[in-house]
Amino acid sequence: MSEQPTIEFRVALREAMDEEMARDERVVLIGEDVAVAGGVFAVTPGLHEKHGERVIDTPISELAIAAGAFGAAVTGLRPIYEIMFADFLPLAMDSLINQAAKYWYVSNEQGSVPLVVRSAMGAGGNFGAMHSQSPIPWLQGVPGLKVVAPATAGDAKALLKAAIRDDNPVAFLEHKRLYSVKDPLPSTETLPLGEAAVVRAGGDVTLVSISKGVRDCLRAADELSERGVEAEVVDLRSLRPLDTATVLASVARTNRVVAIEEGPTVGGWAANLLGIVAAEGLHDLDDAWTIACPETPIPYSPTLEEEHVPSEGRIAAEVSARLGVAAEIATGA
Amino acid sequence: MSEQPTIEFRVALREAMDEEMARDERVVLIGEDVAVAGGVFAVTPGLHEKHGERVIDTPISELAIAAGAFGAAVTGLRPIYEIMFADFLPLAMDSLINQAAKYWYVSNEQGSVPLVVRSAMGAGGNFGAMHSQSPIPWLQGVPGLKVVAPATAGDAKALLKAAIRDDNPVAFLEHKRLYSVKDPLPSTETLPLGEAAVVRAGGDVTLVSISKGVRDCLRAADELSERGVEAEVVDLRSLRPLDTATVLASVARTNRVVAIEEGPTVGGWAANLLGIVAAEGLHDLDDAWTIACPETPIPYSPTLEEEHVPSEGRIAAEVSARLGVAAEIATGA
Amino acid sequence: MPTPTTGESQPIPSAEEAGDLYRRMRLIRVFEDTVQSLFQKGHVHGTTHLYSGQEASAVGVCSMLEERDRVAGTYRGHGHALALGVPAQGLMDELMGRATGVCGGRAGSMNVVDLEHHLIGCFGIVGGSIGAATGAALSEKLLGTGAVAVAFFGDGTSNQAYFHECLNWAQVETLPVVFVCENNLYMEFTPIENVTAGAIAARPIAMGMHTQTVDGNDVWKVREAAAEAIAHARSGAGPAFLETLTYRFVGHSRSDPGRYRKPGELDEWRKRDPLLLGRASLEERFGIPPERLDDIDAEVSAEIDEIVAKALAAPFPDPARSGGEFK
Amino acid sequence: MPTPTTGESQPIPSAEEAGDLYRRMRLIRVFEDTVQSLFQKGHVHGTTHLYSGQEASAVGVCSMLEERDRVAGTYRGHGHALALGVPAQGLMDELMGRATGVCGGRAGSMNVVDLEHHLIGCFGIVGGSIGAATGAALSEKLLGTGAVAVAFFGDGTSNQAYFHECLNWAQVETLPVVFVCENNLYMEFTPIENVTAGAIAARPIAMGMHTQTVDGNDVWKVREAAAEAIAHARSGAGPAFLETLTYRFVGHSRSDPGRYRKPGELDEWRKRDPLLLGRASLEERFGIPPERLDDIDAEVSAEIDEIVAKALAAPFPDPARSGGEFK
Ligand SMILES: Cc1ncc(C[n+]2csc(CCOP(=O)(O)OP(=O)(O)O)c2C)c(N)n1
Ligand SMILES: Cc1ncc(C[n+]2csc(CCOP(=O)(O)OP(=O)(O)O)c2C)c(N)n1
Ligand SMILES: [Mg+2]
Ligand SMILES: [Mg+2]
Repeated sequence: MSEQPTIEFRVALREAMDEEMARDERVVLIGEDVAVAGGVFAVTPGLHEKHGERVIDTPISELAIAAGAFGAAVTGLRPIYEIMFADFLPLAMDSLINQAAKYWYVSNEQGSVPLVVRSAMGAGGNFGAMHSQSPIPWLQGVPGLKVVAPATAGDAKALLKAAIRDDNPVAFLEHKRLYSVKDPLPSTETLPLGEAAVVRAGGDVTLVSISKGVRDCLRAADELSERGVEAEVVDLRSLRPLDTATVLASVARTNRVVAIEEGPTVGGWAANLLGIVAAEGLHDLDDAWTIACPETPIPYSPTLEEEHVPSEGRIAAEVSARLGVAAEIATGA
Repeated sequence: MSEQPTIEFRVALREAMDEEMARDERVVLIGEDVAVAGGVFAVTPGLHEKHGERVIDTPISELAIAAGAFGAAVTGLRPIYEIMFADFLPLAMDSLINQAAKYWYVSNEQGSVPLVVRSAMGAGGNFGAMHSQSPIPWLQGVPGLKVVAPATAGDAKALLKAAIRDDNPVAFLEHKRLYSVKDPLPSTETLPLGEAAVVRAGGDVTLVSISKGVRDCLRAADELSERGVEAEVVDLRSLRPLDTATVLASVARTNRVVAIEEGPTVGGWAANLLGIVAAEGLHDLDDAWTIACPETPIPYSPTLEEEHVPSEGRIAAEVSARLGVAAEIATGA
Repeated sequence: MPTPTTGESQPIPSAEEAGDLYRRMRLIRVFEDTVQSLFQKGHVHGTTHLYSGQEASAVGVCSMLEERDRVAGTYRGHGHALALGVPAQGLMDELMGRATGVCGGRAGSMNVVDLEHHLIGCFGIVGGSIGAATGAALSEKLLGTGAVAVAFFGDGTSNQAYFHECLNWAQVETLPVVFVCENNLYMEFTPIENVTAGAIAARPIAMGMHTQTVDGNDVWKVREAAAEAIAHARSGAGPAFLETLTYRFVGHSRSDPGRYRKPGELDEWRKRDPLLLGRASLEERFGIPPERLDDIDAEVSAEIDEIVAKALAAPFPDPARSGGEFK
Repeated sequence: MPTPTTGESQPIPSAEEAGDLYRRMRLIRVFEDTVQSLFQKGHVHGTTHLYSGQEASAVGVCSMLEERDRVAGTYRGHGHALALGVPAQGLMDELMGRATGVCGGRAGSMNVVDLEHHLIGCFGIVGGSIGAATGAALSEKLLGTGAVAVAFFGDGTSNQAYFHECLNWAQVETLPVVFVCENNLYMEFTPIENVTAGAIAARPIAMGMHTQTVDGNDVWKVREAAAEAIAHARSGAGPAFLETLTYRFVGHSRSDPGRYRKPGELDEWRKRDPLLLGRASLEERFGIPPERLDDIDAEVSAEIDEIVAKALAAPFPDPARSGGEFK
C-alpha cells in the first residue's frame, strides 16, 4: 500500500474534470466561485486558467445554474455544475428532477441530458444543520437520475470521469470529510456507474455503505476482526442504479447484513436496501439492520454531532453486540 | 355502510380548513388561485368569502409561499399553504426542508413551526410526468417534517385538522384520484398523526399502503378473498412518523408483508418500510416484497400510465402468484 | 408546412410568405378548437392549455427564426410547436396518446419535445422554458453556432424564481436568448396586476436588458419587434426581452368558467382576433382577396380533419415495449 | 445591553444614546475579532462569517426598531444579533458549542435564533432571511400588531429566487417589511458587478417599492434612512428597501486569502471604518471626549474577556439529552 502512488481526493476530482475537459470540448464547469477562486473546497483551482470561458463563475442562482446546465446539456454541451453544499440542492431540484431526470424518457429518447451535478455533502465538520446533510433521501427515488458517491480518491476520479461521459444526469456527491484524504491512484480510466464493489472479504456479516461510510466500515471491520468477527464490506458507489446483485451475493455468503447510513433510517437508503434484500433474498437472511442517525436535524456542537453520525466505533460496537445477541437466539432456538 | 352519511373527499378537506379557521383566528390559507377561484381542484371554494383576507391568492412564487408560511408560522400565524401539484414541491423545498423542518430543533425548541403544506399528488389522470408524481421519496427522509396522506374522506378531515393543530410542519398529500370519492364522515374530530390503522383483518398476508393505494389494496383483498386468501390491510396514514409497531404486529400475525407504493422501489418508502420490518421482525417474516412502479418517469398515454401504476388487479395477481410460489416452496421444504 | 426561415425574411414579407403566416395562425386556431372537442369526447387526456387568441405571438416570433435557432415553449405549447413547424399530425397523435405521437405518447400536451423541429421542449412547470432556453443560449455562445434561443412564457411567470435568476444570468453572460413574455393578462384565473408589482417590462429594463413591448395580436408588429430582438441577441450584445400583449380566448385549461374576466373584455379582444387582423392586413397590404383566404381556411380545416382521422386510427403505445433503463 | 428602543428614538439621539450606539458597534467589532482568534484556536467550530466593517448597518437599523419588531439575519449574523440585543454571552457560548448557548449548541454560528430578543433567526442559506421576514410581516399584517419585520441580506443575494419572489409578494400584499441589502461589494470572492445585471436598487424600484441607498458605514445616515424605511413599512404603505453600502474588512469566511480585492480598496475603506466615523462624529456632534470613548472601548474589551472566560468554562451539551421527537 505504501509504495503505490497516491492522490488527494480533491485533486482526483480536479484531474477528472481537467482530463475530461481536455478530451471533450463540450465539457464545461459552472458554479459559484468555481472559476477564479477555484471553489470553496479548493477542488477546482487552475481549471479556469486552463480552460478559459468553459469554467464559469455564476451568481447565487442555484435554479438558474441547474436549468442552464439542463438547457445546455440538451443542446450540445456536457455541463458539470457545482452546488456548493448539497443542502442547497433543493433550490436546484425542480430542474434536476423535473427537467433533467425526465427528459430522455419523456422525449421518447430523442434527446439525452449529459450533465453532472457535483455537490459537497455530509456532517462531521460542525457546519450545522443546513450545511451538513446527505441529500441522498431527496434524490434516490427519482427515476432518470443517477446518484453516485465515491469512497476513495481513486474511485472519485474514475467515477467522475464515467459520470461526465454518461449521457444522462448524474448527481455526484462528495463527502466534505473526504476532500483531504489520500488514496492510491485508480487502476482504470473509468468505473461503470451502478456497480458496487466488495472492498473487504469476510464471512460473518456484510456491512454495506457508501462514501465516507465505507471507510468507517473498513475501520470497524478491522476492530471487529480483532474480536473474531470477519466482516465483508460492500461499497455501493452508486445508489441509483442500485447494485442489489452484489449485495445479495454477499448476503448469501454471510447471512447477515448491516446498512450504515449518514442520515435518518425512516426514508433513508439503508432501510430501503434492506427491504430490497428481504424481498429478493429473505431465505439467506439471519439478521439485517441499519446503523443510522437519530431522527432529528444535525446538531452543531461537536459533542452532539459526533454522537449523531455513525462512527467506526459505533459500527463495531453495534455489530458485535447484535451478533452476540443473534448467536444467543440461535443457540436458544 | 349505505346508511351512514358520507362526505366527498374535497369537501372533507374544505370543512377541516373551514372549521379550523373558525376555531382559531391564526389559521390562514395561502396559495395560487385558492381564494377567489377556490383552487384548481375545487377544494377551497367559499373559504375566501367566509374568512376574508385570511385566504390569500399568491403569485406563482412557490418559494416565497413556503418561506412566507414559515416566517408567519414562527411569528404567530398557523398557515396552511397549497402547492398546487406535488411535482412543484421542489421549488418550495428549500424553505420546507431547511427552514420549517429544522427550526424547532435547531432553535433548541424556542420556537415551533405550526404550518401545513397541502399538495395534490399522484398519477392516473394522464397529466404526464411532471404533474403526476408522488413526492414522498423527496420528503420522507427529512427529520422534523411530518408526512401524512389520507386514504378516505373521513380520515382526510380528521387528519387535516390534526395537522393544522400540530405545532410543527406537516406535508399533507392529497391524491388527485381521491378528490371526488365519498366516504363516511369521520367518527372523531382529529386523528393522531403517526398512527397506522388496520383497515381490514386477515391472516394470510399483510398489504401495507397509504393514500389511494389503500383503496386499491382493499379491493385487491376482496378479490383475493374470493381466491381463498385473506389479506390484512394496513393504512399507514403517515410516513413520518412511521408507525412500524402496527405493521410489525400485523406481520407477526400474517408472516407475509407486501408494501404497495405509487413510485419507484429504489429510494421509495415501501422497500424502506420492509427494511425496518426486517430489522425489527425478521423472525416473523416468511415473505416480503414491494409492488411499485417501474424505474422510469410516469408516462402520459393512458395505455402506458395504466400499466405503470400498481392497480388492484396487479396487486391481487402478484399476491396470489407469489403466495402460490411461496406455498410450493413451503411444501417442498 | 412552413419552417423557420433562412433568416432572409424581412418583417414585411412577400405576399406568399404573408399567406403562409396567415395559414399558420389559422392552423393553430383550428388545431386548438379540434383539441378542445377531442378532449370533451375523451380522445385527448389529462388536461390541455389552448393557445387560441395568442397565435400572432408564436407565429410572428418563430417566423423570424433561422434553421439553427432553438425554442422552448410552455404547457400552453401547441401554438409554439406548430409555429415552429412541428408536424400537426405528430402533435395530434401525441395529444391522443398514440405510439405515433412526436414523443411516442410519453409526453402528452404539456411536455412535447421535437428536437428535429427546433423545439427543445414544452415545459409543464412554470418557468422551465426560461431555464431551458437560457441553457441553450449558453451552448450557442460557447459552441459559437451563431444561433439564438427563444423562451416563451406567460405574464404570471414573471413572479417566479426561474424568471429572475435566468434573466440576470443571461444578461451578465451576454447570452443570445430572446425572452418572449406572452402577457395575456391572467395567471390562470388571477388578473396579473393583482399579483405583480410594477410593470413586467420594468424588470428586464432594471437589468439593463434590451426590452420591447408590442401588440401581440398583430403578427406584423410582432415580427418587426422579434426581428429586432433576435438581431440584438444574435449580435452578441446579450439577451432581449419581448413582451407580447395578447389575450386568451378560451379557458386557462380544461375546466374554467372564466368568471375572472372583466365584463366585455373578451368581446373587445375578439375584435382584435389575430386572425381577423391577419385577414384584414393581407387584403389591405398584400391585396390578397378574401376568397384566397377562405381557401386557406378550407385547406387547413381539411388538413386537420385528415389528421384527426389518422390519429384516431393510430395505435396506442404498447406498455410491454415502454420502460427501458437509461442509456 | 441596549435593546430596540420604544420608537421614540430620533435618528439624531441624545449624547447618551449616541454613546450606546458606539458601544454597540465596538462590541460587535471586538466580538468578531475574538471569534476569529477563538476559531483559530479551535474553540469555535465549523466556519464563521464575520461582520467586521459592516457594524453601522445593523446597529443603525436595529437602533430604530421597536420592542414589537422582528428581525431575520444571515450566516453573517453575529452583528445582526448583537445589534438587536442578543446577549453576547449566549451568542459566544453558542459559537463555542456549549449547552449554555442561546440555542443550546444546536445551531452554531450560522443559524442562531433568539426569539426573546426579536431575532427570528439567522439563516445559513442565502435568501432565507428574506423569506422569514416576509412571512413575519404577513403575521404582523394579519394579526394587526403594528410591528415591522426586517430582513438583512447581502448584495449577492439579490440574484437569487427568494429575493425576487418575496419582494414581489411583499409589495403586492403591502407587507410591513424592510429589506436591508448590505452591499459589501462581494458575493464571497466574486465582485458583485460581475454577476449582477444593473443596479440592485433598480430592482425594487422596478416593483414600485420605496427604495433608498445609503452610506452604510455612517451610523447616523443609516439611522436616518432606516427611520424613513421603517416608518413607511409601519404606515401600511408596503415594504421598503434599504441598501447600505459597506465593506467587509475580513475574509468572507474562515479561510479566505482575499485575492479578489482591488488594490488599495481595503485601505480606502478602512479610512471609512464605521468605528472611526463613529468616534469622530461623537466628538464633533455630541462633544464626547476621546477619553470617554476609550473608556467604552476598554469596558467592551473587559466585557468580552469575561464572556470568553465564562464560555470556556461552560459545559458542552450532553448528547444523551439531545435528540427528542418533535412535539
Ligand atoms: C411552478 C408552477 N406553479 C404552478 C403551476 C400551475 N400553473 C400552470 S399554468 C399557470 C399560470 C401561468 O400563468 P402565465 O405565466 O401568465 O401563463 P399563461 O397560462 O397565461 O399562458 C399556473 C399557475 C405550474 N405549472 N408550475
Ligand atoms: C443558497 C446558497 N447558495 C450559496 C451559499 C454559499 N454562500 C454563503 S455566503 C455566500 C455569498 C453571499 O454573498 P452576499 O449576499 O453578498 O452576502 P455577504 O456574504 O457578502 O454578506 C454564498 C455564495 C449559501 N449559503 N446559500
Ligand atoms: Mg398569463
Ligand atoms: Mg456581499
